Amino acid sequence: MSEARKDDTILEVKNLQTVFFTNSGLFRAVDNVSFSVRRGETLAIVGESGCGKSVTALSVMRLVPDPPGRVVGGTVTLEGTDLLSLEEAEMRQIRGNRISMIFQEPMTSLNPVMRIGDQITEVLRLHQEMTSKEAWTKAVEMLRLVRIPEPDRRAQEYPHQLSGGMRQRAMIAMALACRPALLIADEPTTALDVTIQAQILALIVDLQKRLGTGLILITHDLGVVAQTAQRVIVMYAGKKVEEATVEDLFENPKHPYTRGLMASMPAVISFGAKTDARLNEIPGMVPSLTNLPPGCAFAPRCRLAIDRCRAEYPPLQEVDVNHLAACWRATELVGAP
Amino acid sequence: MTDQRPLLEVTDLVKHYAVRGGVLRRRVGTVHAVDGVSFSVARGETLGLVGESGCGKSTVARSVLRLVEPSSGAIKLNGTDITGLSKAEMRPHRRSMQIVFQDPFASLNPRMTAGDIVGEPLSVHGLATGRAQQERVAELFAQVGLRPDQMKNYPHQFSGGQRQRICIARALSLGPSLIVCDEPVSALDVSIQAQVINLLIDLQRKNDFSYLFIAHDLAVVAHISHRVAVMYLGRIVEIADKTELFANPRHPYTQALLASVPVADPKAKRLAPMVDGDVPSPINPPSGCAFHTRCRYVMDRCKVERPALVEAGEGHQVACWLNDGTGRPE
Amino acid sequence: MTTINFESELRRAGAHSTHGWRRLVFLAQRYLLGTVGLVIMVLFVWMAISADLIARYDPLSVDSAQRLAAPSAAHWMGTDSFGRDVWSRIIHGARISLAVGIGATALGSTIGVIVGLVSGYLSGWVDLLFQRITDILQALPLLVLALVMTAALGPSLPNVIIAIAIPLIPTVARVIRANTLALRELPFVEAAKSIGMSETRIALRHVLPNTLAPLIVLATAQLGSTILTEASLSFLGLGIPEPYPSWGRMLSESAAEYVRVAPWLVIFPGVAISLAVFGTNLFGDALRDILDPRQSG
Amino acid sequence: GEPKQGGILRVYHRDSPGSASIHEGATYSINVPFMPVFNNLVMFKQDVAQNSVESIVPDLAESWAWSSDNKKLTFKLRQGVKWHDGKPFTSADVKCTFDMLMGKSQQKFRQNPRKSWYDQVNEVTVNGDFEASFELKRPQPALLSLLASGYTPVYPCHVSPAEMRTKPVGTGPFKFVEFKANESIKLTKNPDYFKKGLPHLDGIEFTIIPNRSTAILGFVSGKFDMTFPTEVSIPLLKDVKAQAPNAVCVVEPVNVSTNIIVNSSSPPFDNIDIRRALALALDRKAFISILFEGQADIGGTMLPAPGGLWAMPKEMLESIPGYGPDINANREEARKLMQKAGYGPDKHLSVKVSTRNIPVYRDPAVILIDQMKNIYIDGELDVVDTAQWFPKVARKDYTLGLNLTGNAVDDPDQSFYENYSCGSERNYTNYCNKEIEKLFDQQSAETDKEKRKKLVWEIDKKLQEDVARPIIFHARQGSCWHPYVKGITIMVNSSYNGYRYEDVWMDK
Amino acid sequence: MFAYIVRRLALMLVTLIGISIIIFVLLRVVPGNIVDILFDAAGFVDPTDKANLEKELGLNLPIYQQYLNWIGGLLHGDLGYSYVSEKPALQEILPRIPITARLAALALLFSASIGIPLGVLSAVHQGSRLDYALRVVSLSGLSLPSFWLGLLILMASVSLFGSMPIYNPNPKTWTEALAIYAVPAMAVGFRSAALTMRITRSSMLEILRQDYIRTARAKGASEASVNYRHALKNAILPVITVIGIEAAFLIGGLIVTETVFNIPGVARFLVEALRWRDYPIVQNLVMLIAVVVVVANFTVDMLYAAIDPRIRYGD
Ligand SMILES: Nc1ncnc2c1ncn2[C@@H]1O[C@H](COP(=O)(O)OP(=O)(O)OP(=O)(O)O)[C@@H](O)[C@H]1O
Ligand SMILES: Nc1ncnc2c1ncn2[C@@H]1O[C@H](COP(=O)(O)OP(=O)(O)OP(=O)(O)O)[C@@H](O)[C@H]1O
Ligand SMILES: [Mg+2]
Ligand SMILES: [Mg+2]
Repeated sequence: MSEARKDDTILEVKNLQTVFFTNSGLFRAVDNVSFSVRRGETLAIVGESGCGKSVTALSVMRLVPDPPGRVVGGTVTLEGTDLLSLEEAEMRQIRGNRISMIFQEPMTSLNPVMRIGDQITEVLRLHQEMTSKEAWTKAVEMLRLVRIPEPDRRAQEYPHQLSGGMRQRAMIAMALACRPALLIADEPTTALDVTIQAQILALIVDLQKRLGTGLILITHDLGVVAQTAQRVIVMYAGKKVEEATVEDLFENPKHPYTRGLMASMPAVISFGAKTDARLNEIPGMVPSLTNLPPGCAFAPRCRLAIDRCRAEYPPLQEVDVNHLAACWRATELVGAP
Repeated sequence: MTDQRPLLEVTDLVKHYAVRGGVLRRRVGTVHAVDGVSFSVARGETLGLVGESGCGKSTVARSVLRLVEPSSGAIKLNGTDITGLSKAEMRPHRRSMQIVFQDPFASLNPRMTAGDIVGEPLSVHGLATGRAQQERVAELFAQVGLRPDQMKNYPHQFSGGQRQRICIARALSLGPSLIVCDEPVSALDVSIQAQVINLLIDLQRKNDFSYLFIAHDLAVVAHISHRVAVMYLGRIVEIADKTELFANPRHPYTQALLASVPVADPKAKRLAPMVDGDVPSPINPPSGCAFHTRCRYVMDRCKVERPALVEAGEGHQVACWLNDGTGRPE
Repeated sequence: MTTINFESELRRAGAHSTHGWRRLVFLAQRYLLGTVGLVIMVLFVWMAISADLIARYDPLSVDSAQRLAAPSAAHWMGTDSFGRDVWSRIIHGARISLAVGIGATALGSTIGVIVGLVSGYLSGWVDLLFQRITDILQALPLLVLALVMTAALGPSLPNVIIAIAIPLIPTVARVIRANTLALRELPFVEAAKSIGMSETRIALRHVLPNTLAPLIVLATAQLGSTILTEASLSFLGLGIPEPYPSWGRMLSESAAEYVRVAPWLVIFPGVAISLAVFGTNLFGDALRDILDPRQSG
Repeated sequence: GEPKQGGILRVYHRDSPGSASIHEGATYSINVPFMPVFNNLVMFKQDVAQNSVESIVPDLAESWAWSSDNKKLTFKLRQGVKWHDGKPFTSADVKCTFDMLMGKSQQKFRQNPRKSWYDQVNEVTVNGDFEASFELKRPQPALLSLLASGYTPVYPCHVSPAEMRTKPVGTGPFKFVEFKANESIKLTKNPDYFKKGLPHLDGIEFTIIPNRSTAILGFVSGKFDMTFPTEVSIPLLKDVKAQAPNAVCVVEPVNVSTNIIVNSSSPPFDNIDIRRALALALDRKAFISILFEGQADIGGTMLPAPGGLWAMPKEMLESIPGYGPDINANREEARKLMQKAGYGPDKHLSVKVSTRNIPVYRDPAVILIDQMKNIYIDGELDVVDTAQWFPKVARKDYTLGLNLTGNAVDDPDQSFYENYSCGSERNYTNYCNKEIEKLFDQQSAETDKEKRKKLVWEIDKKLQEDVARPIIFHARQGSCWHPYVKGITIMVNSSYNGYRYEDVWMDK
Repeated sequence: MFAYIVRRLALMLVTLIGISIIIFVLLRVVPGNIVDILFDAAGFVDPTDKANLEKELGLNLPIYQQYLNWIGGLLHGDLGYSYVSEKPALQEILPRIPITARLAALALLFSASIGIPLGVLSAVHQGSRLDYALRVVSLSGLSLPSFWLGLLILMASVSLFGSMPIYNPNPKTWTEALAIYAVPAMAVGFRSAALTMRITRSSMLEILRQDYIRTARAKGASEASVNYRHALKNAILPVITVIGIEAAFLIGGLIVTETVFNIPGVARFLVEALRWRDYPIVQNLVMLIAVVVVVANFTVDMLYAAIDPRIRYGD
């Protein structure tokens, strides 16, 4: 990474390793993952369910449930501070203040017995010197900012009185209340309808621009990635398998998994496609994180796999300008799938 | 296709759920879950049904199978009206239609082996028992791409995609002519989704049965369906041949829906929400056209008069007042 | 960052023992208290079953020469005021107390399950009626009901079991009903319906087996409380009558007169009751944790 | 020293008596708290432990006299006595009381358990306000003893039986204050008591504590001055002495016999051999050592000496089958009898032993069952709820029953007629022997005490030999009080007669 | 909400009527009545006297007539007369209510104030030694027969202090007054405290796994705030339910405790009345208890609604 970039890097994650000790064995949920986020930038993390996206985010927040989880290696540097070496009390000063997180399930992520306003007020009062009155005013203002109609009334209401979309807006309001340097949005729209999803994504991107916040957007929807992110990392079985700018990734995916994903997604407007046309499928199933094969985790499902793939894990290498991929045969793969 | 007698014909299907309250648990309100839906599915055809959460898709599916009793309307299967049939009279018809649910895990009894699950319909209908049943189940397993030795495993020992295959095998066991798929791939991993869709397509090709395919993912629906119906708040607002619908969406809601789908192409235009606000409650659906609260082309008439689903050319039906009741061509 | 011993962490999480015997050993270590509870329960059940073999004397045999003998080699737990061997009585008492505990729990649970299943499955007026019945049973306090029942039926072993079982019904019925209601909505039940399965068969084959886990947990907890209820009934003079040596009666009768003169008459039955209840509860706790899927990890 | 005045005597009560009416009750749970409210015509002298004709002293009657034919007993009544409500006491009250007991008056008791005491009384007559006479069908010297019992208070004419059950009015040393069921009974000093200077106490307070352990702890910790009389079991007595070493405790017979009622009207106990075998199988010493640590007495129907006045001499007693000291020999004989009746080691006789579900009944039954094993009888305990016991016994719905018989007065008339005469309601076994019946009357009319005694012994022996109602033992019970309580005498041959408490005082 | 309350009240009424019928029939099915018992005390039965007495007490009427008489009386506030004491049943029952009420309230207070904090502590430190210790203690609370616990307390206090806290209608000092209620209340409350603790613990563990707890942590809230401000308020809901159900069980515990500590409350009176087959007392007491239990359940539901904004009954 060049010097110029380093200045506005907010988050730098290096060789992050998070494991779960479970009765079915050791889950290397996050294995040697590195990435960084710059001010105002959107980094998307994609991958299938269980590949470690959420755990990566939780590791950054230091919210991995322990037991059974533990961050066992790597560094997480936020604005120059190594988060992993902080005292818990110091870390609390950072959470909700410098980094915020929006979770997957807007239905369950709000405390059902607290008023919306109180939940936003809480984060303000935790991190900023404010009277409760000021905080409440600020909270209402935040609700207005996320375009909740009648914010005064809504602030007085409880989560169950809000629709899913409004709850997710409230979550966003809460996350951005202290103007954090970094916002992590973990599949913020998966539980929502398409039309609402479009509203929420547009809102997040808009606010991020206005506040200059760095954004990590976790999703499994390549469409969402294409529409929102600047840079993308692709994860498979706990490892980062590819990283590129969004344009580069879509034009020239270098990892067979990424290519497979893109090919297996039905295009929305399949005007010409014959209705009974089969999709390109990735054969096999997502591997369990316990008994990973010695070589590339994707090898068993990969059409291009060679013996080497099965024997040796391919290191992440720069296969193109600012384009990293972990595949022995990355260079052979050119162009859109 | 069109000249064929439809396999399934649904006319004016209405399902209201009572919202009870008050001292005597009297009905104090009504959820208009499905409010006058008509469509038909031809033999070998896939009808896609899309719409936002809570618009009544599952209710339609359940009503078709008589898992819930429709409030009114007629459901004809192979020309027989099954709405009024008793449980016993219904049983033979059950063999002609089956359902696959969204959540493959919850659809499988955790305390039964996969083999028993798939074999159960056979014993219920007395089609095969003992060895014969075993063999038939093994065949079904092979058809959906599972190994017969997995028959003695329990659901939790399968991956999501495999579980959905078990569900499909169970649905196939009775040799149905119609399979209702209620969001069969929504709970699956992206890379598995394609496998299941391919399986469904393959099976249809082989057995020539019809699907009523429900999903909220337009891309999936677009891929698998021949025709697509778009639902909004208990009603079908547009129904057309797939190609026609996506090329020529006429209802503003269909247009908004299409516009909201993120395109997997960074160069395509950025997301711009076409509609504001939330889906209204089906307990108190808005007057007139239910979409008028969110429609950017709303007219006075929309607020008072409900547009009927009318022919707008070439099997393309739409319920919108715009352009003399033909919707707004893009 | 402190170094982490992966091996020991994994062992603690039970990673090496996922199946069969090793899993059992792991669970036994992981839920040590539960294992202790299970051991206690097994021990008592074994005592009850083989009472005739391990009892060293006839529990009813009176011996005026051996009155109130302190614990000794001949009488491990001493003798009571009738000269009866306390150890033998405790062992035979296990039969009675377990008969009451298991009998009442089984009876109450069975009826409760039927009521709950029917009520949850056949909503409508049946449900309404059954719910009112459970309401009524619930509003009649357990001991009061047991008191009236034993007064009505006479204090014999089966009657005490019935009297203690009846108040258990509403709790079980409620749990089963709630579960049934939840299960009824699950797709696999709908799937069974869609293949044309009869309602009864669905209830028995799909719904009932899936209510077993909460039922077992509930039943172990109730097992303990029934033993205590019997003891309380004994204290109020309405428990299992002589000559059966129920722990409750042994304790409550000796407590009055012999606590100082012959403390062993009070200590041993007291310990037996508490241990049995303690054991079932410990085991029930562990069972709940094991059977609760969310507790894994 | 001189009695001190004042103070409230605090006693715990063993249970909540059903009513306050002594005449309607048959348990000393009523006598103890309510005897202080009343007076009798005559009473057993309260500080003489052994009740006898000699210890009878005037109470409401100043004097009494038998007519020459011994068929009329006349009482001169005390004048100027007032009921607690202020009304004067007269001979009318005496007549009312006994008419009611004989079932002759309009007013009726709910139940009248001692009606049979007055079977020989023809009529009670009055002569003026202060003389009353009992006219008898035949001489019955024991009548005077019956009148002296705590069970025979004089009730006021002007108070209905119903009121007497809830708010008793008497002439006695203490006035009734309140009776809260399950809680307490309170009495206060009657300042107008006709015996001058009495009572010494300001009042008596009974706290009802059915739970024995709690009650004893209460006494030990000083919450009570005295235990409920004769309610402390022998094992508990040790406990009390250990915790309150200064407490005064006595153990006395209570004149309650524990016996077996045998249903001789149906098989198998219609067979006299089996009845005999049962009698021979009893090891009375074992009962006594287990239940009383040796502190109880063996005897026949009448209370054994030294407490009892009518007890058979030892030699005579031991000549009765089953009373002999060689238990093994007795049982050998019993087994022979059983074999004769067709039972043996291979063919046991199964019987139910019915009894109440109360320890004093149940415990001896347990021992009885154990002892019967020796003679090929397998007993099974059948405990019966109190409410069902009498209906069951009355229906003859039992084979063997374990029963307690309390004798209010240590006099053969009371126990023989009540329990053994043909047709008596309390003769549960329906034992009926016309010859013995004659002997009953003979002893009853006998005025010579020594002659009467001989007759009584003979009857008693005969009753035991017939195995009418085998007597197992006569219980003794303990009573304790703190040393500062003075003037308590526990009677040695009755547990119903000694609770007037007028001369009890506290040295505090 | 109003409609809901009306509906609940109607259901409560149905329940109470059901109970009244059950207890009424049950009592009359029990063999033996007051008359038998009175004659039992006398030692023999005179059939005419018995018939007279049964007539006097109205026991000879057909059972439905007796029932209607009772209910009719109840509606006019006339509970009938006690067979034993022959006083109005109301007069017998009324003075005992405050005694038991005080005891029950103290026991509940004890159980909540000990059980809830310890339950939270145990859940927050799940798996620690403290957790184990608390769990074992709470289990022992559930394993001890309550009469035995009561007797132990009494014996200990006599040995240690030479005096004991049994009931006294006119306590002399303030401390004595407290002791005579607080000690027995503790004896009863120990069991429910143990139960409350366990429920609190498992409920807390459940809640601590919820997403919104993670949200609270992500906001930077302190552990204390997470546990008490966010978790406890949610976790308390099932605890309230259990405390409500405990109200019914408490009566059972009170019967035993009132016996051991010789407290002349409602519970012991009930047992005593049952022994005497004193129908008017038993029936009315059972109804009283039923009303308390039903009202307790109702209160719990209302409390639930007050705490949990998601529950708005009836709309
Ligand atoms: N609390 C936990 N206990 C044990 N394993 C866990 C836990 N949380 C996560 N894991 C494991 O870590 C792996 C990564 O999980 P993670 O939640 O990060 O996946 P994800 O990529 O966010 O998936 P999704 O798209 O479903 O949210 C999973 O395989 C999961 O099994
Ligand atoms: N049993 C029921 N009782 C009352 N209302 C119901 C019931 N089932 C469904 N509804 C309501 O009917 C409406 C339609 O529900 P339905 O499940 O058919 O929607 P859907 O389109 O399948 O939604 P989703 O995409 O979330 O599955 C919803 O508002 C729902 O709340
Ligand atoms: Mg995730
Ligand atoms: Mg649905």
